[in-house]
Amino acid sequence: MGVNLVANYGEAVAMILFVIGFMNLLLQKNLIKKIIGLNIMDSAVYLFLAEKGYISSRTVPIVVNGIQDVEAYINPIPSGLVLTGIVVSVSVSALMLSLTIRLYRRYHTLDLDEISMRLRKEGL
Amino acid sequence: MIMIVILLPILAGILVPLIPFKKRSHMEIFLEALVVLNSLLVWYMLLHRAESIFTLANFTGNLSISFKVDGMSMVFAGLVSALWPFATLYAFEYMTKEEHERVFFMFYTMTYGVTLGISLAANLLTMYFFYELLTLVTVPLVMHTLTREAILASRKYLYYSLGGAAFAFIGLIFVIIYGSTTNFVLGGVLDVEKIGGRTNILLLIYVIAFMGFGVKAAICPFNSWLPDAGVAPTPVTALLHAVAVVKSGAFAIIRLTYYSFGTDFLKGTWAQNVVMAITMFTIVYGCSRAVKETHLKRRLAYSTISNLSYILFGVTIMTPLGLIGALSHLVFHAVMKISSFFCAGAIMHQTDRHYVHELDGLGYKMPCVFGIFTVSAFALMGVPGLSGFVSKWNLAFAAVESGNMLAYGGIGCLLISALLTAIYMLTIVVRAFFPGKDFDAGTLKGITDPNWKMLLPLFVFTLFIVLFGLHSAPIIKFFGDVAAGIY
Amino acid sequence: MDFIQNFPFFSIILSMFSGIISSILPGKAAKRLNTAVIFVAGLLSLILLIYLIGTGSSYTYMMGHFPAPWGNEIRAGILEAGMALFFCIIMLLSLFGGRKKLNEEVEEGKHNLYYILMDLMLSSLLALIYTNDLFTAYVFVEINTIAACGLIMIRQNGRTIEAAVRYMIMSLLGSGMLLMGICMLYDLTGHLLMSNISEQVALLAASGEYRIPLLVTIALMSVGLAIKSALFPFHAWLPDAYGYSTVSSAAILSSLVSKGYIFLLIKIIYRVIGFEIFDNSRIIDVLFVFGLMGMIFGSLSAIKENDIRRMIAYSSVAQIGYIYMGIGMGTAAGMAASVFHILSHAATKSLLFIAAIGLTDVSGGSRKFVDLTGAAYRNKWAGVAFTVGSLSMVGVPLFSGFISKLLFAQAAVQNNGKMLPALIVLGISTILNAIYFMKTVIRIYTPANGTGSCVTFRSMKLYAVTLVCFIVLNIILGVSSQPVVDLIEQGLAMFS
Amino acid sequence: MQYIILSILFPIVAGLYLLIRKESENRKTLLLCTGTFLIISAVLVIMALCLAGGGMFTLFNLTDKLPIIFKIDEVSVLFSVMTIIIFLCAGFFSFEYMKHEEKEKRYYGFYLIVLGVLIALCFAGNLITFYLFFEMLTLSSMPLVLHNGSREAIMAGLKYLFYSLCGAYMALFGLYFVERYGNTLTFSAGGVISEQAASAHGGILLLVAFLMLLGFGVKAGMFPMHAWLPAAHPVAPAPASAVLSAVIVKAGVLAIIRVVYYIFGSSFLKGTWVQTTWMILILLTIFMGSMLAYREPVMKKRLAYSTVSQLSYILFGLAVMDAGSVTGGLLHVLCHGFIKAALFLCAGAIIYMTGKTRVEEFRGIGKEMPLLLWCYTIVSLGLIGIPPTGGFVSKWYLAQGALSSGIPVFDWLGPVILLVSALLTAGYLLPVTIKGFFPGADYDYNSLRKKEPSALMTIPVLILTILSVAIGLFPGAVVQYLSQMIEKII
Repeated sequence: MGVNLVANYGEAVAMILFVIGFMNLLLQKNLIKKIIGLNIMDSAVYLFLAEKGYISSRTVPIVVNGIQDVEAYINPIPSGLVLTGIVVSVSVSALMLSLTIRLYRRYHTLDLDEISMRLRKEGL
Repeated sequence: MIMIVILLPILAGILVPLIPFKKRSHMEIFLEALVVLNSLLVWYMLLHRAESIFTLANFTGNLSISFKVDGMSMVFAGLVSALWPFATLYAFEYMTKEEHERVFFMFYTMTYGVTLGISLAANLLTMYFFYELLTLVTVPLVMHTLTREAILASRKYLYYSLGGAAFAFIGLIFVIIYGSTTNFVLGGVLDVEKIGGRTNILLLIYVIAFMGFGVKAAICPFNSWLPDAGVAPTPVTALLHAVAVVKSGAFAIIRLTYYSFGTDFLKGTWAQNVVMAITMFTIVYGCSRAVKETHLKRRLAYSTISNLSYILFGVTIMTPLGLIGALSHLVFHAVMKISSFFCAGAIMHQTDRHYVHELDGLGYKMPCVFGIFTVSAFALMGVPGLSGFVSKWNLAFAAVESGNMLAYGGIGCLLISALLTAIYMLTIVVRAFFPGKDFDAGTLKGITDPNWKMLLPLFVFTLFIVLFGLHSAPIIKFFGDVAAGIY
Repeated sequence: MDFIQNFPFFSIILSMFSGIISSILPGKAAKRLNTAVIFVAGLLSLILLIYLIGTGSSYTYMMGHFPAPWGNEIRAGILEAGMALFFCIIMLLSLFGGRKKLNEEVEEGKHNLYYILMDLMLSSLLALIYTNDLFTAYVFVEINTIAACGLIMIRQNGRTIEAAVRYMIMSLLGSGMLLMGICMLYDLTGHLLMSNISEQVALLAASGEYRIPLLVTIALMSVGLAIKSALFPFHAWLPDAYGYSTVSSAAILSSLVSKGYIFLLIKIIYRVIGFEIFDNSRIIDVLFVFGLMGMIFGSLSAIKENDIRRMIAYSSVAQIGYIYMGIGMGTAAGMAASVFHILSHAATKSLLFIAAIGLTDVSGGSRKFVDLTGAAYRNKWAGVAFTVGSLSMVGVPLFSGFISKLLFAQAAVQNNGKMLPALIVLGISTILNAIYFMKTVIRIYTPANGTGSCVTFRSMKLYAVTLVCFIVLNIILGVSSQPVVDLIEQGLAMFS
Repeated sequence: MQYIILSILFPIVAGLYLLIRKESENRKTLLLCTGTFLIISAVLVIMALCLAGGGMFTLFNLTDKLPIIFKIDEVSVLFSVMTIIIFLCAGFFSFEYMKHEEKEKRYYGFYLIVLGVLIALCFAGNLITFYLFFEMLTLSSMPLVLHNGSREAIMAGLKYLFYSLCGAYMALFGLYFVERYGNTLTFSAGGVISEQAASAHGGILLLVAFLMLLGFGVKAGMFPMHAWLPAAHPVAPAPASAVLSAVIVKAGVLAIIRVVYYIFGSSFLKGTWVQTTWMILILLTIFMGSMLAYREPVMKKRLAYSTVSQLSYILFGLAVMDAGSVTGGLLHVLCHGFIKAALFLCAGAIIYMTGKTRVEEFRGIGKEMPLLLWCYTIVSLGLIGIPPTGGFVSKWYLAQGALSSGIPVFDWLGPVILLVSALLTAGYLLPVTIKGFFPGADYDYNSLRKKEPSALMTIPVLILTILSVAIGLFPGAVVQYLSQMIEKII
């Protein structure tokens, strides 16, 4: 077990990061911190993917000087996935941030629970 | 044919608010004619009944909406269709004092069709379907007065009935899954090898389903909706909450016990004892509450509760004799209770008195009504020579015959409740006829018997009561054939 | 290969592009475009459905002619086509029903945005239905989330934004877990196409290695999707989101969005992990239990609720509980029941939302029960519609709700272990449904001495027609459910 | 057999006619019809007894298993004769007495109905018929009890009603089982319980028998459920209470005779726990009844208590199930009937003339109405059991039967208790005589006026007195007649 952990330290770290991000996103009161958590989570996933995708002593699958045989390159798909993921997460974070700004404009706080409290008071 | 008799009243009911009647009397004629016609059709159909099953529509898989006329349906449909025209006649007179009667008559007539649907259903699913429908069409009748307590009562009624149906539904499912066929067959349809080792689960399910249907039959502890529903206009309380609705609960239980699960499967099991104990308790409970109750209609409602459990007690004996007893009480109690309710209704209509202690001395002002009330009271007590005695006799006979100790106890309960019945009915009679020395008749100026529309049904019912009481052999024989599965 | 096989791809791409185009169109045009697109998509899926029933087998469709395992694929079977068709219908009807309200609630400038989001929503839903590639599924899940978020907050007020944020957070958690699951699965199998993955997974399971990672993956994916579809413990965001957004959004969210995720989950269960493996994992029991709890607690909070929209919202928590219970039974029958309930609930719930809005409008815009007294007399159509919806929810025969109840119960009986709890809870939750829905029905049919404007048919043609369509849909599902159920079973058979 | 029907239906129909006919002003006509009705029904009964013969006769069937049967046997004769005599006397007495009561019409109506029902009870040929008329008796005699409509009267009436119904239902419980395990419901001397039934279901049958005894015992004022009797009898008008406590309670006795000797059969019950418990209850009742009567100041209440204890004499005779005792019991039925009727009528007359109800007010009453008080004295002696009155004979047979029965303990305990209660009887009846005839020194004779009641009142009392004495003087015929029947049943 321990051996595996040491061997695949990348994945282990990714997992730990993922959990950290997840917990932040779940438990933080402050919206900004939530978003940070979100980003940590996503990056953890990308780290995981990248770690998986990388095979030591191989190069990126970009043709420079003539095509060598397949053994020379790493699998490009994980990297592709990472890119897609990043795009998604960027858009999502952007949306979150815009929402946060709206809320802040209205209620001058970033604490979600407090906002809900106010809303109940408004009885809206 | 079956569809006609079911749909005709429903359509008629829907038409009532749409047709612009010139006068009220037109509507009366229209409705009465329709109801009578329908009843005639029903009787014709029962007498020339077709053996075949008529399937209307298919639900999923082997489940279908289908109808058939067998012995049980003959009993129930016959009963309902015999009572309805009179009740309608009575309703015309009674409703003169109430508002927006169009709506009332609409649902009132629709209920007729739905009740027939229950009685003619050929399988559990169809019955369940009409059973739910019955709840829905009767709710508006309960909340008719739209007073606060009417609303509350109807809510309660709705919750109880739908809830009960929900549990009955479970039983339905099991019958569908474990039954060899979904249609009703006397003696049960359960498929033994399908059941395998699951006997206890099925028994449990039976008890649950019994309770579920029992809600409409107002078994304890699910009975509190019935007295509350008494806020409805009296024709409703009389016909629906003494006959159609509650009896369909009992009817459903008979179907469940004799035609779906089968007595061979249930007899002698713990399930039988449980349900029998429940009915026995309810018998006594209902009566004692009735004794405590001072509101006339509520008192009668409680008495209904206990009498319904007479029927169920007969059912839970789970022998053909028990079924005979149950059927006879199902029919006879219907007549007795509807006539006593109509008396109560007549009293309210004529005098606006609702409590027992207000009835002093009325017996001399409304001799017909109270005479009839007295007769029905005696009948409910089970005085020999009146119909009540016969049905009780059959029930007790079945109980003795079954040789089940618990059933012996049941006889005891029957008699205790008979005594209590005497108490709560005769106190009314005595008050009405012997108001006591210090009573001045001046307070009753101008109170008279109601007109023929109200009296005719009453007299007819009384006639039935005495007739069945004195010469019940043929009808009992018929029940016997039904219980023996001849029809 | 037949030309018809392109239809799924067409419908997805069509809706997506129409979204893009709409961004430069004015509101009216966007509206028309959107309607047209939904209509066309529906038409296409209908044709596809007929075609598939004809061929009687599903097919996979390579995007850009890259063969597996590299290319991205679409797969269409009867179930997919049927779902797509149904979603289109519901979406169209919900939009019609809520259009009037939308014009009041959303300022003119934002209309085209709304329809853009709608287009995106449609495309993402279709993609979720059709795609054969897990990662594509993930991407569209996110798009779906974003679109839904937009739909919630298109109507600007504090509640909606807050609801949007909560929704966002929850679904981000969900999608995060989903993504993680997908990645691990990819790690284990080296594939992203469902069909290939399932082969590998079957091998793994057979060889018995990587048992725990596989379990974790299953857990991550199913829990993630459960969160996104507001299964009981994760439903905090739902009442606000459904209760305060504009009505068509609410209808679409409750009846389509969450259902899309559930459909994806079912797809993953069948086509990725494989039914047996999933059945053997503990996860299924977890889903089952959460489903049961959802059925109870959803209804309970609905009873406590004093606001009709929120009440309906809570009731959908309960209904989703039903669906998960069916999935959790781990039998084909249970799964079929769940799929059927997806349909019937979609039909009923959007009906309820739209009817409710009609009722609240004639009650001075208030959603408190007190003010709703007698609303059914002021707006007859809405009253009838609401009654029908409620009856269907309570499970009265003739309406779709009864059939799904029936199917659930039958499925339950076939599973010894889970039979009694399922049945009992089914019974109880029926009672609870009866309590809160019937309470409302009685309330709206209790004549109010107060005033309140009566609306005429003329003033709301579209609305009334929509309601009628919904009712008809409901009754069709309720009365002649057999063909539908058969289709569902065929479709599920095609899955594996 | 048409006579039987007539003799039953005629009084009932006549009564109903009286009930529904217009409230007529002049009493004469009312009394006239009533009187004629009474006489006619008496005649009919006599004809029925003479002409109908012993044949059984089915009226019709309630259900296929439950026929309504009538048949005349010795017991019927005994009871019906007594009934008709007492009803005649009390009826004519009430013509005078009812002057100061209202609603006479109703009174006479129910009076006749009760008569008819009682006759029917006497002629009933099977248990179901009996039960039918037993219930009717309760329902139709209740109005007599609550006639004067005062609060307590109504309460007493209801009490009477519910006690009797309760008893009736206990009996009904048994009825079901008898119907199941017996060969038939028809009364047949020696019982209808077949051997194997008795052996197979002995336990339940005994229980049932006990319940039936208890149930019918209610009407006969037996111990656990006697409370209605002292409440109901006094509040009724005097003639009504005479009828009640002389005849109607006898219906209970009749019922018990039927149950014990014609349904279960003495052989089945003899020596069982049922007999023992039953006897204990009876003896308790006897003692308690006389004790309470002794301590009771109000005259009619006192008589009511005495009824309680006297009835149990009869029951004791039946319970011993020995030829002698049964003879005694049946004799006592007659004696007690006449005597108690006479006593109540006397009390009624006194109340009617003087309005005095409590015993201590009766001082010097003998001076005012000597004839009446003489009758009173004679019948009281009869009740106490001093020869040569009827009471002596019956008690003699009772005691002798008990002694010869050979039941452990009871064979001596019974007679002892009989003696004790006889003493008590003397104790509660004779003071009236003494006070009445010997008011004492301080009684002023100046204010004395003769208040002898009118012939309508005195003659019935006289007749009853003479009858009670006659039985005492010439018991032979009756005993002869009874013995041949007792042959059959024991």
